[in-house]
Amino acid sequence: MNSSLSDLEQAFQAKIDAEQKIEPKDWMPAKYRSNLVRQVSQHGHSEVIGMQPEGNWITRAPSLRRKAVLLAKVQDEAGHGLYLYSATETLGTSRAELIEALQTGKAKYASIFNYPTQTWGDIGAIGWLVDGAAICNQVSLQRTSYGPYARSMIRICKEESFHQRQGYQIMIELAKGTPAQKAMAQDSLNRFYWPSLMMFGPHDSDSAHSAQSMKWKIKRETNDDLRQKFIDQTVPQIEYLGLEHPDKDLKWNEERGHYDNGEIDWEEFTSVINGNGHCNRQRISHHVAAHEEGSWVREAQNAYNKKMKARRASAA
Amino acid sequence: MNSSLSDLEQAFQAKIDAEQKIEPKDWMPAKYRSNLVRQVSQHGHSEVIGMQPEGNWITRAPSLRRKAVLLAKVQDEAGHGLYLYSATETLGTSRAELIEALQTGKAKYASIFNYPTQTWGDIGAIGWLVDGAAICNQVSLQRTSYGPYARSMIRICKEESFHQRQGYQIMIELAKGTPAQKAMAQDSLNRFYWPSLMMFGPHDSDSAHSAQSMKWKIKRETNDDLRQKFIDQTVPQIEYLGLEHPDKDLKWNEERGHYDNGEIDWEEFTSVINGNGHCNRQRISHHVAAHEEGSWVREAQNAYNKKMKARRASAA
Amino acid sequence: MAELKDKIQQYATRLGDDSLVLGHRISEWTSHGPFLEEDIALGNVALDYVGRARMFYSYAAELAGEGKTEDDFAYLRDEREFQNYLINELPRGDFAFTIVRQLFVDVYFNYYLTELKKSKDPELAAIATKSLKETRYHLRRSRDWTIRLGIGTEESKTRMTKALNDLWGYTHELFEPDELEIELIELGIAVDMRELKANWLSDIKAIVKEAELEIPDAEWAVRGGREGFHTEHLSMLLTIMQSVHRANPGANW
Amino acid sequence: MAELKDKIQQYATRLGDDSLVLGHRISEWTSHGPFLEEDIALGNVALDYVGRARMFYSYAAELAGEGKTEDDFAYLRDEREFQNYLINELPRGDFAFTIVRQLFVDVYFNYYLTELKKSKDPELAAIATKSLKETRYHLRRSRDWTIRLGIGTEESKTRMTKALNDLWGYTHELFEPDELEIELIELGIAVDMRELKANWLSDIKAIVKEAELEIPDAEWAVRGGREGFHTEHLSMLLTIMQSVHRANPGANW
Repeated sequence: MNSSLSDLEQAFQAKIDAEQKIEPKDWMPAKYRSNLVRQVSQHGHSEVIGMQPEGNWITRAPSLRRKAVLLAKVQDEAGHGLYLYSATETLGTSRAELIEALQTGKAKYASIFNYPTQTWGDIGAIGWLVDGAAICNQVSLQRTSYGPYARSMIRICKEESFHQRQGYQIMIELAKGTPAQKAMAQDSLNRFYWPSLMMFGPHDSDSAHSAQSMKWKIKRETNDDLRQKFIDQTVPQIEYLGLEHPDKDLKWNEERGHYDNGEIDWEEFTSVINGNGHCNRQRISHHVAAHEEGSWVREAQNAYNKKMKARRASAA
Repeated sequence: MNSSLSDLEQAFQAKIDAEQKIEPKDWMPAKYRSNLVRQVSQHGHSEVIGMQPEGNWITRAPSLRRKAVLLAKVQDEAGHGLYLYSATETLGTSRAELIEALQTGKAKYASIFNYPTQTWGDIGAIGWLVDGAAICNQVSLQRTSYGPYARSMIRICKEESFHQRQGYQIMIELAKGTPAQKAMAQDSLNRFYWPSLMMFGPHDSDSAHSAQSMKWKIKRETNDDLRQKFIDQTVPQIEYLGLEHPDKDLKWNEERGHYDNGEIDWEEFTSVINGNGHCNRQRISHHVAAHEEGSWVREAQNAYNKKMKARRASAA
Repeated sequence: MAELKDKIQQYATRLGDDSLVLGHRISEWTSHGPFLEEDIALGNVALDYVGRARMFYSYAAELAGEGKTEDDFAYLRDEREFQNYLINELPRGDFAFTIVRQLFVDVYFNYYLTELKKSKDPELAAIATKSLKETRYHLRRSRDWTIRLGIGTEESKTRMTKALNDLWGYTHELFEPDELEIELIELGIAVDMRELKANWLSDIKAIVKEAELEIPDAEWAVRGGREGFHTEHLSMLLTIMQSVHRANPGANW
Repeated sequence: MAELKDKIQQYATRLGDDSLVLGHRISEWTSHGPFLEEDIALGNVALDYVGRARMFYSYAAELAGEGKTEDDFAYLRDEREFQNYLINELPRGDFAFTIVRQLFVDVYFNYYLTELKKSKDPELAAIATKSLKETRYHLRRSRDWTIRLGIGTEESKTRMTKALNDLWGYTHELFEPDELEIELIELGIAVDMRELKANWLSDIKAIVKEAELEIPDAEWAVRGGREGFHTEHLSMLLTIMQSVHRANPGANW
C-alpha cells in the first residue's frame, strides 16, 4: 500500500512536471488537496469580502458613469467569488463549509480588505493598486496545476485587468482635477500602496507553504518575484499621475534591472492580520448579518422546491 | 341611586361652573373621564409622535446652534408627552394601555404629523405654524376644568411659545437668506399652512364632542374661534417674512375685525386622517419598532429590581 | 415649440428619476443578498436601472442644452425637484419587500415600455426599445421569486403578505397622469397608463394567486411623487447620493 | 508663539471632534429610546456633548482668527481632517452598546476633565470646569445602567458582554498621546492620560465586576483617530451631518 501510494505520488508529480492539469476526479495527495482548498477558498473569500469596502461607495459615486462602473465591478467580484467557490467545491468542500470557515475565522481572506475605504479616492486606489497586485498573482496562476482553478483564473484575469484600468482612470481624473481631488488621490495612494505590497505575502524566506506549493505548481512564482514585478510596474504609473511616490527609499538598481524598495512594515502586516485592522470584525459581522438576514429566503426556496416535487409526485 | 347620581352630577357641574378644578380623587361622570382620557392622551400621543418628523432633521441641522436648539426642542416634546401621559394616568389609564391604544390606532394623534418633513425649512414651519396653532389651543386649556391637565398645560405653554419663536427665527434666517433659502421658506410655508389650520379640527357645526366638552370645560374655546385667532396672528408674521400668503382668498373683514379665509380642503383632512398621509404607517411602525427594540431593556430593568429586592430580603 | 421641448424634457427627467431612485435602492443590496447568486442578480437589475436613468437624463440634458449633462440632473437637483413616483424611493426593506416592489414595477414597465416604444418622440421610443428586454428579464425574476416565497414557508408567506400590504397604497399614483402627461399623451408622446391599469391589475392578481397570496383590500393610497411631494426617505437618499459630487463643485470624475 | 497657538487650536479641535461625533451618535437615539424617560435622558447627554463641541470649536475658531466660526469646524472639514478617537464614531448599536461606550467614555472624561481644569490654558480649563459637572451626571447614569443590564436578564447580560467585547479594542488609543499632545502635556496645557490609565482601568473593573460582567481578555486594538485614520462609519456620519450646510455655501441659518 505504501509503495503503491508512492507510485501514485510519483505519477502525480510526473504529470505536474509535464505541465498537465490535475482534474477533480484524478487522484491527488491529501496535502495537495488541502493546500489547494486553503488557497482557492482564501482567494474566493477575498473576492466576496472585497465587495464590502467598494460597496461602501456605490451609493455615493460622484457621477452616474462611475456609479455604473463600480456596480458592475462589485458584481464581477461576486461572480469571481462564485467561480472560485465552485472550483473549491470540485475538491469536495461544500459552499456551506466554505461560508462557515470564513465566518468562524478558520479561513482567511486578503488582509487588505481590513483597511477601510475612507474616501472616493480609495475606490480608485483599490482598483489600480489592489486589483493590480491581484493580477500579478493571478496571471501566474493561469498556469496553476489544478484544472478548474487555472480555468477560473483565465476568466478572472480578463475582468480584473479591466477593473484595474477603471481604477487607474479614477486616479487620473482626480490627479488632474481640482486641488482637493489631487490631494484625495495622493492620500489614497499613500494609504493603499504599502498594504498592496503586503498582499504578495511574506518574504520567500519567511513563507510557510511556498516550497511545496511551487513544486506542486499550486503557486508558479514566488512572493518576492511577484512583488518586484508590481513595484516596477507601479513606478511609471505614479509618475504619469504626477503624484509623489510613497516609498521614499525607492531607487532604481541598474545591476538588477529592478527598483530597490524601502522596508515593508511587516509588524503592521501581522498586526492587521491578527485583528487590529480597522475592519476585521466589521467585515465578518457584516457577512454574518447578511447571511442570517437571508436565511429565511434560502429556507423558503428549499421548502418551495420540496413542495413542488411532492405536488408533482402526487399528481403523477 | 339615580337621584343621588344626579345630585353628584349637579354638584360636579356646579363646581365646574364655579371654575373650581376637578382633581383625580374627586367624583366625576364616566363620560367626563373618558372624554378627558381621549383628549389628553391624544395630546400626549401628538407630542410623542411629533418627535419623529423633527427628529428626522437633527442629524442634518445646518449649524451647531440649530442642532442644539432642535435637540432640546424634541427633548421637550418627550417631556410634554410624559406630563400628559401622567395626567392620563391620574384618570386610571396606564402607560401600557396608552401605548397599546396608540399602536393599534385606537387612539389618535395630531394628523399634521402624518405630513413628511422634506426640507430643513419644514423644521422652521413646524415650529412656527404647528407649534403656533398648538399654543392657541393650549393657552385656552390652561383654564381647563381637570386640575392635572390644566397644570401640565401651564408648564407646556411656556416651553411651546419658546419653540414657536425658535421656529420663526429659522424662517427669518431663511426668508432673508439666499434665493435658495427663501424658496425653501416659501415652500415650507405653502405645505404647512393649510394643515395647520386643520389642526383646530372641523368647523364647530361639524364637531362631534364640542358642546358637551365646552359645558364640562374640557374645551374652553371653539375650534373656529381658535382657528380665527391663529389666522389673524399669522398674517403679519408672513408679511414680516416677505413671503407670499398661501391663502389667495384671504381678506380683511372690517366688520368682523378678523380676516376671512379661503376654503379649507376638508376632504384632504379626512383623507389624511384616514390613512392616506405620507407618514401614517411610518409613524406607527417607527413607534412599534422602537418599543419592541427596547423591550429587553425594560425587562432587564424589571428583573434587576426584583433581584435586588430578593437579595435585600434574604440578606435581612 | 420651445414649450413642448421643455415638457418633453420634464417628462424624460421624471422617467430618469424613477429609474435612478429605484436603481439606487436596489444597489443598496450589494453584499447584503441572501446568497451570492442573488447579489449578482440584484446587481444586474440595479445596473439596468442606472443605465436607463442615464439614457433618460442624457436626453433631458440634450433638450435642455446649455451644456447640461446627465450628472446635473442626478446630482444637482433638490428633493423637491425630483419627480419620481413614491414607490421607488421607499427603503429597500427585507427581501420580500424588494421582490414585491419589483413585481409591481416590472409588470408596470412591461406595459409602459411596450407603449413608449410607439412614442412619436423617436428618442424616447429608442430608450424604451433598449429597456424593454431588460424589463422582461426582471419580470421573470420577480414573478418566480413571488411564487417561491409565497408558497415557501410560513415565514416567507407572512413576509410577502406584509410586503403586499405595505406597498399596495403606493401603486395607485402610477396610473394617474397629471396635466403635463395628459398633454403629452394626447400628442402621442407619453404613455397613458390609465387604460392599462386593468391589465396590470389582472397580471398582478394572476401572479399573486399563483403564489397563494392575496391582494390587499386596504383602501389607502399615498400620492405626490410627480409633484415632488415625497416621503421622508427621499431626502436622505439624495443626501447620500449627492454628497461627494456636491462637496466638490465643478469637478470632473 | 504663533506655532504654539496653532497647536492649541488643533488640540481644541480634536476635543471638539470627540464631542461632536459622539453627540451626533447619541442624538440618533431620538425617538428610538426604550421608553420616554430614556429618550429624554439620552437627549440630555447628546445636548451636553454638542454644547461641549461648540465650546471647543469656538475656542479653536478664536485661535484661528480670519473670521472662522464653530460651524466651519463642524461642517466644512473632511473625513481625513477629523481627529476624534474612533470609539466615538462607531454606529449607535443597541442600547447595551451605547451604555458600554458611555461607561468607557464617562469614566475617561471624569479623569480627563478633572485634569484639564488645571490646564495652563485658561480657556480650556474653563470649558473643563463647565463640562465636568455634566460628565459626573453622565457617569452616574452609565454606571447604573451597566449594573442593571449586567444583572438583569440572560439577554441583557449577553448583550452587555457582546458590547464589552466589541468596544474593548477601541479604548487603548484613548491613552496614547501623539507628539503634538506630548508637547502640550509638557507645557502643562494638555492632559496626560498615560498616567491615568491605571485609574481608569480600576474604575471600569470595579463597575464591571459589580455588574457581574467580565472585562474581555481580547488583545486586539484599533488605532488611528488622532491621525484622521477612521473607520468606514465616520464618512457616512459626516455625509449626513454636513449635507444641508454644504448644499448652501455661504448661507446663514
